[in-house]
Amino acid sequence: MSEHLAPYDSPRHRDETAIAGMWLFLASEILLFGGLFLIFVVYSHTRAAGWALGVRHTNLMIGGINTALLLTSSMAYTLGVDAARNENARGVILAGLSAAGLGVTFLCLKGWEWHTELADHLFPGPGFALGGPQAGGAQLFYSFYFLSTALHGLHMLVGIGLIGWICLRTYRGRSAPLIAMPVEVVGLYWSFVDLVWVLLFPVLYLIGRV
Amino acid sequence: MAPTSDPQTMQRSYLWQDGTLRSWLLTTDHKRIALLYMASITAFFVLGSLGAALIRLHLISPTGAILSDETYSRMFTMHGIVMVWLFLVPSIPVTLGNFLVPLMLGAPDLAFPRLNLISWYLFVMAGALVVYGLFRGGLETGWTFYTPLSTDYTQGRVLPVVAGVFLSGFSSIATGVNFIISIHQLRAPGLTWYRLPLMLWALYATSVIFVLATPVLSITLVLLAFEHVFHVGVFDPALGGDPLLFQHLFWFYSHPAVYIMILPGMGVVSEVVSTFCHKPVFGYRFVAWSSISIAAIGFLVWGHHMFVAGTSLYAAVVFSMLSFLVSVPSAIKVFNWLGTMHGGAIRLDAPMLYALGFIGLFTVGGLTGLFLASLASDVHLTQTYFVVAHFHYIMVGGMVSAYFAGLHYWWPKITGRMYPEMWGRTAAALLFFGFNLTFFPQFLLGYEGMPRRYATYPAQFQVLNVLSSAGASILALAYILPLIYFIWSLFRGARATANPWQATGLEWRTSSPPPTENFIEPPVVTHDAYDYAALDHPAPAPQAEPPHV
Amino acid sequence: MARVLSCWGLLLMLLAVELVLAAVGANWGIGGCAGLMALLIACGFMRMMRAPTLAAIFAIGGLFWLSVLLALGSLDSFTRTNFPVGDTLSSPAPNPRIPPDTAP
Amino acid sequence: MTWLPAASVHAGQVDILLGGLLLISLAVLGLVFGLMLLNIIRFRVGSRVPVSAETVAHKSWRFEIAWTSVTLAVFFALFLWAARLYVVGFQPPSGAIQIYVTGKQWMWKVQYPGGQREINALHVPLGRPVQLLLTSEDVIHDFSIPALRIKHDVLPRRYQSLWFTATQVGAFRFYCTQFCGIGHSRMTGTLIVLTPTDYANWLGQTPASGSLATRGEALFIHNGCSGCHVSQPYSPGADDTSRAPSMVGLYGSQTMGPDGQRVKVDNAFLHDAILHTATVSGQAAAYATQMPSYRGVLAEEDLAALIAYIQTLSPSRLSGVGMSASPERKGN
Repeated sequence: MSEHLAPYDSPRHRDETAIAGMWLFLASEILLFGGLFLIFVVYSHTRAAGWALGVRHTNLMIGGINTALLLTSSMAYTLGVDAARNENARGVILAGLSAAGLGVTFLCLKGWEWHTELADHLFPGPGFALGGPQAGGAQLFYSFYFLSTALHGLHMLVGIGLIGWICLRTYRGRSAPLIAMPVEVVGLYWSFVDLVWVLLFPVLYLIGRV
Repeated sequence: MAPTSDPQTMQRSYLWQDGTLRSWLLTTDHKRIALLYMASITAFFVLGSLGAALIRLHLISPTGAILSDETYSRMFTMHGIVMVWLFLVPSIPVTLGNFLVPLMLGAPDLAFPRLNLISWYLFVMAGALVVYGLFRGGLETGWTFYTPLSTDYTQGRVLPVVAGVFLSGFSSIATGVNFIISIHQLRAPGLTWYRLPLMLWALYATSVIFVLATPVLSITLVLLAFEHVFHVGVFDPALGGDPLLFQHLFWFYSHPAVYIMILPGMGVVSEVVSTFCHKPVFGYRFVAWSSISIAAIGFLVWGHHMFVAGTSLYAAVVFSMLSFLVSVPSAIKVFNWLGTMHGGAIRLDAPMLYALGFIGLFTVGGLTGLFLASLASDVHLTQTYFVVAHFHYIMVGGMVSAYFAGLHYWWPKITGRMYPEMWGRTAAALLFFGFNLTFFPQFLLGYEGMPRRYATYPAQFQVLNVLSSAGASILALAYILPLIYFIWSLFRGARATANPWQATGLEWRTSSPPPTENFIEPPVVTHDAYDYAALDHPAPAPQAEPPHV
Repeated sequence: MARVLSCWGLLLMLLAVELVLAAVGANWGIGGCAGLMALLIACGFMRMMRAPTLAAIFAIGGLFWLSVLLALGSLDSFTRTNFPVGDTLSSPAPNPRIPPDTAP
Repeated sequence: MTWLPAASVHAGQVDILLGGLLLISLAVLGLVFGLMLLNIIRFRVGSRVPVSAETVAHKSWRFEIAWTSVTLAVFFALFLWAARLYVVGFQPPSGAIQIYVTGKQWMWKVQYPGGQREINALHVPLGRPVQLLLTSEDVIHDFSIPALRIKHDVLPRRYQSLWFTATQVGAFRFYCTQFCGIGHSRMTGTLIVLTPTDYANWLGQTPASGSLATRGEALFIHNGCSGCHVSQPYSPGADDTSRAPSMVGLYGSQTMGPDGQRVKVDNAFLHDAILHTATVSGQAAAYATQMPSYRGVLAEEDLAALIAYIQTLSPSRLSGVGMSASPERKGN
């Protein structure tokens, strides 16, 4: 990337452009999850009782632990960004690996959570576990639950892949001066994934629980 | 004043510098990517047009002339999906836009050249998936995919088609990000915002919609695919879900998508009208900001697609009022183009004829839009052929005219060759008349109550349908002609000068076709856009333009 | 470093507050907490304030259009009167879908 | 081609609105094309009139503000006019006759307060408000009556309301206008507006529910017979027999048998004609389409129902059940 600067004037110009580009992409991502949040806004009001019934059956323990894990992971990676600014390659790799590790743990816990939910017949459809007059709303909730967690999980996978790539290129380029920009751009994405979870967590586990 | 494109310029140009297939397929040069895109969307345009031809042929007879109900449904679905997502939405931005944005900015390339190439590959994959789905099994939901028809009641190939449209969305987002960042970051020295050509303002507004509306379509399609696979989901009426929510999400994208299609066309027309009147665009700032406000207000009006869908009265009233608002900036543009013509030195070359056709047809399309924004008249006219005619006036009459205007206008710059002028004018006239003959009768059909998407229809509608089909054959001719003479001009056309139209944009300061790096010497901008005085009488000022190469 | 760590501490604290509020059932409080946490991440981890001005413009643009989507999108649902046919689904009903080709 | 009738007061009002919109559009269109032509004629290269750039630049602001505000004002007036007419649709008068209409791929089932049912036809009295309660059994349909200038989407699991007061006796088409699958264009029917007395008679003569003939009618539509055979005596296209013979008045008439002899159309003939199309192949050349055999498709009880239905289409040949109520009748 550093070999030819065109179409940029200077490395600073290039870095600024890349970071602005990432932000613009994240603005786009806001709207992607925005569509999901519209579903939440509408059904948690028009089908409030059924929706809340669904919320009550999510696993708050795993959800809470996962939130803490993800916050920590984001924090770790941000420390890596700081390290990159100080051209500390070791710091970047260490931060990246711990962030990715926490991310993988998150996904494992999430997978286990899914597994128990599937075993409990909480996947919407003919054999759905919850009965009563609010079963329909609860199934709407669980459609939303599985889709939004899957979509978020997909973003996590992409993020973990990107972090892995950052670690690899930092490891390979130890001798050359470290360029902070890619580290920073990936950091923006990773923190955004965290931010989305911070908003999803109350929607899936908390609001309407009591 | 500028060099003609002698063989030497040709040699050095982006077209011939490295002729291997590999160099084309792995290129990050925005000009080559523009040509790759042009080839792909032309293919899709031909495919979509064939669908249209079959539809019009079928509708000659009230009982349906050639297709079964099923094939007919698949045909108009194919026509809609291919035309909307594989031709109209990408059309001007990815071809002319890709080619011109860096040139107009005075930059060597877009901000993210590799992302640009990736977006083309995404687009091709998207196209392949859609075509696979539509031809291996087909789909009969219409391009709107309304649930629950698309989720539970179709045997069609929903998944590949939806996946294709989903991918094409990512291609759009990539293009949009690239344009916005490029326009912010890569302007040549001296090129302030109010010196930008109006084409760039239009493309900027388009990109805003690309970036902010497309993701909503993506998530909607994901929700749709989920429901199609599991037969359960958030729009499922059996669970108390609301199919109208799907329509809200769908139109949140698909209405602004109309402006994705028309805004770049408006940009092209602003350029063409100014050049062929040899006069600055009247009310430059109004035209520039009207693009932005169309993009912004365009997000607030999607509900007018749903006035009879069962939405609440309040929503309908609010959306109707906002819909009237969005036509104000469009009206501003039309009047400013007319103002530009006033007092100009008008030349009626083919691009100008297409642009004038655009203004006329777009005005008809816009005015009939009033009928559909008005609540009570919309109730009668919506979902009939009136709507079909209305949006074809905007998209074919408007967008395709503008695309052809742009293609003719920038053809010398893109290829270094002139197209045959007489044929160009003939095709422009044919397009205008063929188009009107095809689609004007459909307004009457719509008023009479003929519903859209009908494979068979009551005999009383036959006369108008036959007229429409007759017009379609003229329209087909108007499409085939340019295809032939453009290809001819590649080999036999007169060589173009750097600035054959005496236009002002930065793209005309470099050779035709441009070298790979666009400008041998980075340009510096010292004048407003459309400053013809400076072009006609190059002042011997101290800070004159850098010498032409 | 200290900034990132203190930010992280604050976030964990807010998470705890959220959990407490959830036990009480203060839904709006939870929403406020979540918004605050998102803001903390944007400013603390993503350094929105120190990013190029463009970044802030894009972020605000995204949020603005998100609010348009949520406001106008839910306007209809919140002001609509529905007249359901019969009872809504009262139990995990047998798959309600009928193949489209059965006789009435 | 006949001009679309306006069969209610509301339809007339919508037409006036459309006329207003049309006038405004024509004025704007005339202005745009007129200015375009004038500009081209005056300012074409060769006939150039010198215009100072200064005046143009000065005028710009005032022009922009002027035409923007004029457009806005006109638009707002149009909005109010159209919205007032639209709101009416949400306010059905009390005392309207409530008729249930159910959409289903691909037919309309209509049920009257008295228990009468019919398919793809809707009988209403003149001058009395009628409220349709619309719902769907499957996908989204749309019930559209162009002659009344009204339509509304029909959604599964909820009722939509559509009301009107017909002011013109006659038969008018209604359509499904929301794409609902491959049979979409077959999902049409006829609105029959009767005088109050005729309506009362019609109600009295129509079997209440679940009769053999009603079932036959559903089969007739569902098996695609109605795609070719005309079966609605009052519908606007009732005389269209280009594809296949009309079923109206067929029962009891004389027709050409396979061996060229005249035969009477009775139960046995119809039974055989449906199962073995050769029975009537003597006439096949006269029609655009060839009828497929329904052997193995229709069971015996289906055939009985179908024949019972076809019998009702020849009311004059049956004792008792007369359908001469409608003034629009076109049967032979």
